[in-house]
Amino acid sequence: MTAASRITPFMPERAVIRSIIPMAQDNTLFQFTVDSEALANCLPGQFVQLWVPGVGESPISVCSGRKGGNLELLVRKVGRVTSALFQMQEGDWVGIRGPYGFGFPMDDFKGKDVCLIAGGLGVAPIRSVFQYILEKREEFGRVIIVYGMRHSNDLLFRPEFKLLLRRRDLEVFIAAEELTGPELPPVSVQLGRVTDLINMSHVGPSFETAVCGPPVMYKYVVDELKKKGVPESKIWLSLERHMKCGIGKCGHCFIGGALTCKAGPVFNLTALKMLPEVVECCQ
Amino acid sequence: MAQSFVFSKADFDSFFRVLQSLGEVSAPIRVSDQSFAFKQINDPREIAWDALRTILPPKKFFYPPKETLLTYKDGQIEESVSDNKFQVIFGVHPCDLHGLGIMDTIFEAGPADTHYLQKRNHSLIVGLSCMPDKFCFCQSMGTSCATRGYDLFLTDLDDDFFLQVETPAGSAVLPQLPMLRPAEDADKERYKDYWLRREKAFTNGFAPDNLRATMDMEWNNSLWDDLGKRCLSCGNCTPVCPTCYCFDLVDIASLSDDEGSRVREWDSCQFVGFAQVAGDYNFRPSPVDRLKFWYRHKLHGFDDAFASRTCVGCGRCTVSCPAGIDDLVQVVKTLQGQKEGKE
Amino acid sequence: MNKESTLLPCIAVESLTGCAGELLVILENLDKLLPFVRVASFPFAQTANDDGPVDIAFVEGSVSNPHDLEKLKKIRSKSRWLVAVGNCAVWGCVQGGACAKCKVSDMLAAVYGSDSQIEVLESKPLSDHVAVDVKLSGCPINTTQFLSVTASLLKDHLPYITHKPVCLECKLNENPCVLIEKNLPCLGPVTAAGCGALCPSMGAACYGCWGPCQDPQMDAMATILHEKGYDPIDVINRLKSFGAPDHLFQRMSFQYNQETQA
Amino acid sequence: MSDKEKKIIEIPEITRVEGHSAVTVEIENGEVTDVKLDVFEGTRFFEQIVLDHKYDELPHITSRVCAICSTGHVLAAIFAVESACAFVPSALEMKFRELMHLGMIIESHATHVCALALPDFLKVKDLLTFAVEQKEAFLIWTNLRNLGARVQTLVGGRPFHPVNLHVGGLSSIPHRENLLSLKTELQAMLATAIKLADLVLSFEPPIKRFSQPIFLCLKQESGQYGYFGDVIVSSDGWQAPVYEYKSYLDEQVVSYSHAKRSLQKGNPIMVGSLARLFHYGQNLKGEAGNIYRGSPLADGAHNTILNNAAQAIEIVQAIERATALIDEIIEEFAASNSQGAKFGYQTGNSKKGTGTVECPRGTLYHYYEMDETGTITKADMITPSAQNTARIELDIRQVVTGQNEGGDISGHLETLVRAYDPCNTCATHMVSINWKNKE
Ligand SMILES: Cc1cc2nc3c(=O)[nH]c(=O)nc-3n(C[C@H](O)[C@H](O)[C@H](O)COP(=O)(O)OP(=O)(O)OC[C@H]3O[C@@H](n4cnc5c(N)ncnc54)[C@H](O)[C@@H]3O)c2cc1C
Ligand code: SF4
Ligand code: SF4
Ligand code: SF4
Repeated sequence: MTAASRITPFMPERAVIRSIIPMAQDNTLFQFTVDSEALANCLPGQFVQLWVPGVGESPISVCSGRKGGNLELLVRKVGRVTSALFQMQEGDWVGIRGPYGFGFPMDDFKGKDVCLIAGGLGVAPIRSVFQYILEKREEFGRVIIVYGMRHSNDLLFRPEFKLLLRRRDLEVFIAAEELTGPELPPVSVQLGRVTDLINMSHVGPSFETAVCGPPVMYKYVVDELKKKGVPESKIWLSLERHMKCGIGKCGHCFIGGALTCKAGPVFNLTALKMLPEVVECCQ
Repeated sequence: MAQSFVFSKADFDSFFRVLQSLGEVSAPIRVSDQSFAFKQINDPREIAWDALRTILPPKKFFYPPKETLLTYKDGQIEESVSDNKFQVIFGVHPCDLHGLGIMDTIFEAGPADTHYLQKRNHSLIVGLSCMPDKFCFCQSMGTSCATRGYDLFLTDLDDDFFLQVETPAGSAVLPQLPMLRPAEDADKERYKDYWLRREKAFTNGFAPDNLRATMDMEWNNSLWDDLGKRCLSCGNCTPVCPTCYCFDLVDIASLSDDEGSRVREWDSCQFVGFAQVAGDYNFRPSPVDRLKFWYRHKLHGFDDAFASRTCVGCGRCTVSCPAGIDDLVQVVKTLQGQKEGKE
Repeated sequence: MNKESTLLPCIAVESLTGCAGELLVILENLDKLLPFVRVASFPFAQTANDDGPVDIAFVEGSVSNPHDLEKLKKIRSKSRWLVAVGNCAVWGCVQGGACAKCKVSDMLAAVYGSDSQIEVLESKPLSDHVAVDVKLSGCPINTTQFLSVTASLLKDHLPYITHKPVCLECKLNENPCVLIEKNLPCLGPVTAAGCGALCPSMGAACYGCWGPCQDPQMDAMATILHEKGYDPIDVINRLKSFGAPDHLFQRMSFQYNQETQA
Repeated sequence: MSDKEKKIIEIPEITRVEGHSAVTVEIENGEVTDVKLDVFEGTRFFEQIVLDHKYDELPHITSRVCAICSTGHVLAAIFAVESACAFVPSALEMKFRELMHLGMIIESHATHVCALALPDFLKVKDLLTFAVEQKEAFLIWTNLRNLGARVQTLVGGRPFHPVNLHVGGLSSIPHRENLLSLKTELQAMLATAIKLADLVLSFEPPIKRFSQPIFLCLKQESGQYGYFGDVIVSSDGWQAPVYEYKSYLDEQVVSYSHAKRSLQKGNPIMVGSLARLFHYGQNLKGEAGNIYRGSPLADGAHNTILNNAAQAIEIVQAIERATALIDEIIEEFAASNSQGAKFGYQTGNSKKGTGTVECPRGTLYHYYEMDETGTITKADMITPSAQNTARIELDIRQVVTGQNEGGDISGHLETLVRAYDPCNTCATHMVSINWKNKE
């Protein structure tokens, strides 16, 4: 079937699994070969609907930020669809549709200082942001990356972060709440919470900040950023909600008054505060 | 400008046959002592003229409770296309016409939902006037007069029907309707008289002006907790609502190796898993959270592209709630601080 | 049936204490399964049964005596996927419901005499004793659900099983609500869907044979039935009859709860 | 084989029967010293389960005794409650109940004859061989049980554990068109049923049994063959109303099994197809009558193994009767006097009632006592399998004694037990006797 005759917005594109790279614990990076321009050029912070035939679809954040490169998705095994994906092999096909949603406002970030804050699996979309930035490093000001996790063996993209930690044009802060298994790479902070890292960093009023992590993290991060003088209008949060369609029809991702899939998943804090039901930063 | 005609009820049979020549005709029929449902009919005598609200609203014709969207076999994905049979939906009242209009907006918004639109575009909607009962409150929601969503509209003038034609699809049927005569001034008087009488016939409702503000202000009213305690989370309020559109997508695997389908099925925001995400984090864990959310969608409206409130005042949820907590009118009045009913 | 039957995935269909309903459903659908599986063991239906490891074991019935338990443990140890089929295996069904209100030793004495040698256990669902991979309720299980669960498991995928209430299916069928219109004690709001809302579609009250839905609002259900004129003890008995576990009732504020427990 | 040897034949689990049972036979010096049919199906205590529930819940709960004869349990419970309340259902209602019951007879018999018993005659070991190598027999079974399932689904809502049958009447009346299409299906399947009966009758019984049991079944009106009634008749010449069942059925608990067994004045009895044909075979009409008259059963043969043949004949009868019944129902529709009396529970005093039906395996008794609000205070159920158990043991004893010449006869014993179609799920814990009175 040619692309032109596709009329249903639910039609996925066939994507072949190019490589499977186990990361830490139940997290694995999947690289896909995709045909369409749209999927090859996803923007940081957008997401796709990943379909395992016979099982179901899951919304997954785009994890790769290099233009025209492979589509990469970092997936945590939590349930039916993700477990089925973990059983697949290189060369198998899945369905992908998207990309959906508004990602981080990269155009607004240009020329400014940027602070990226990730908690746990939240590093997946954040990675797409720093990859994007590093492609055109010169277009951005100071760049801080903050990455916190529960246990030290949860560290994702270990080799990549080892390299980042050595770069002079980035300030990278990594810490775990508990030491389990191997230590974090050298020069990391080792023990601590995301908020401690933010506090340590030189983030300030000039910074645009991008945040992604578990729901419980947001309130503390927002408080900490405000303490550092970051205005609300410069705080961008990527939210997770239950999603079925990704195109603003199924209703699952309604958050107060907006559809996370269409109005988000990245929201500016000023807008979020107007919505009831946003438990992450307003409770 | 809409054209208007009149025909005698004695000619309704032939009018019906013309509709039938266009495609399958569905109309409200009686299914129990208290309930009606839109069903396909072959005989105009089956029509329940006294039906005000059917169990399910006419959205079911374009957005079926269960619908296959895709099938796949041996690596080939195929979209399911509707069979494009033409449907005539007869006897849709103003509230439901508004409901269809809202559904149209939602499914037309990009990317358009072709599954809905294909069926919608292969249909003719014939509206019908009605006299409100004690549950109707479309007047308060501003949906008591049909303004869109229909091709033809019939107003009951005792011995005659007053026929309004709204769309090109409606006009296209006209040549086949020899029983029509253009509406004369006297007919128009009778028509206006009918609708005036109807305006006065409402016994249920509230002052709508401050509704949005009230819903915002009363977000933490203790009334919600009282209602939440009684809520069964059975979800009956959502399938029956003309404007509820939430769905689930599920894969149906087949026993043979590489074959299956993707099906969408109506879902309800009242079910506990609706807003649950991985890690067992639930954004609306208790019945009261979910009930409040639904009330907000209906009476306040979301702040998204379809920013209007979505209740059309049909009263279906009120009559379909086994716990009796979906009495929207009563709830609004309580929130507004009104003590007395509208008398 | 062109594949060598020895290469096919193996299934076992075993039963503990129950009404054999699931065995019957599976037996009746065997013609659909046989091209895809080898039936290693199915004592209800064939003489030659082997004890070897299987890919999927479907187990019907509740654990009601030491023999059941021993058998269940054996099945668990030889199967990759253990599927509890039917209300008995998932919730404990009517015998589980009865154990919730009356001690099993008293029942034994009442039926077989106080000196009975029969060994009994309190009837319990499988997951009270062993790890269960998939729970497919129903009384009896729904054929379509059974086939789709099997299809998923044959591909080593976790199956999708809905836990939404019967009311959803009831409304999708566009039934008049019997709880509202006829004041029948319909348990649809707290019962898991899967049957297609059979009872209300035939104008009768759902009596809960699928077991509870996800997060059932027992308190609200009891209150509403009571308001409709049902005796509080009757209400609780109905809610518990098809194996709804005790913990769903523990925090109930339904005013007569104390009285009925006593 | 040495004469002075103790030999034990053990069949640890009989396959292809419903529920779980084992047979142990002890032979000492060539003499059978002990026969035990051990039903080790788990106990469920139905007489206790139903206590404190309301009368309208009885059909749903007792249905779960056994899937195969769930319709029988549902009807027995309904009959017991209606009889306690002196309620007389309309003629139309009774016709639907009979149709439903015939559906169960077709489905249960087809499954038993084809899937459980036939493999012995056809010598197939597993299902795959059965499906592939005995395709014809396999298809007969599939078609017939589908037919039985369809009848029960149309009237009862699903193939078993019906949801449409209630005390007082059906909750929804099947549509005329659906009944008519069912009739067509029934007619189309008659030939298949006849083929099955011919097939079963063509087998030489592997075991010979000659002592005539005491046959009990429900009394039928003259010239009728049916499954409902409230008087029991016995082949040794007496009859009694079923509510006196305690006076003629004698229940015992045995230490080695979960199933109770019933005797009649100390003698084993037999119920089921064979018993029904013994009493009323001569009333059979149509094709069923023809087959019956051409079979050894008409000459008084009562070898237990012939129970399967009797079941096959009953399938033919059931299909013919169901076909006629649909016509009667449709006539009844046309007469539009379908509005029967409305059931209402008369509160005020306590009630008790007995309900019986001829299930596929024989007479089923339900007995209930209810208080003034309709709550069950006492319950008793006696299943056919419980009534047959003592007879099965006697049969085993006689077969073993008769064939003591060595060789493995456990296969034969299994065949024999299976011929009774014992439904162990029912057999267990169903009989509630008053212990105190027995001492
Ligand atoms: C915008 C967005 C981006 C995401 N990005 C990633 C990512 O990059 N990597 C990653 O591993 N995960 C990501 N997730 C989460 C991921 O979608 C869920 O973990 C996944 O859908 C679970 O599917 P499952 O079938 O394996 O689990 P299930 O078996 O369906 O359920 C397991 C749990 O997940 C919840 N769940 C089910 N469906 C969804 C859903 N659609 N959305 C959220 N929770 C759900 C269930 O309520 C349940 O609690 C993202 C979610 C969103 C909304
Ligand atoms: S909210 Fe209730 S009254 Fe309003 S449109 Fe929906 S069903 Fe009708
Ligand atoms: S009849 Fe029962 S299942 Fe159906 S909507 Fe009413 S309460 Fe729910
Ligand atoms: S409606 Fe309820 S009782 Fe009836 S079959 Fe379904 S789950 Fe069982």
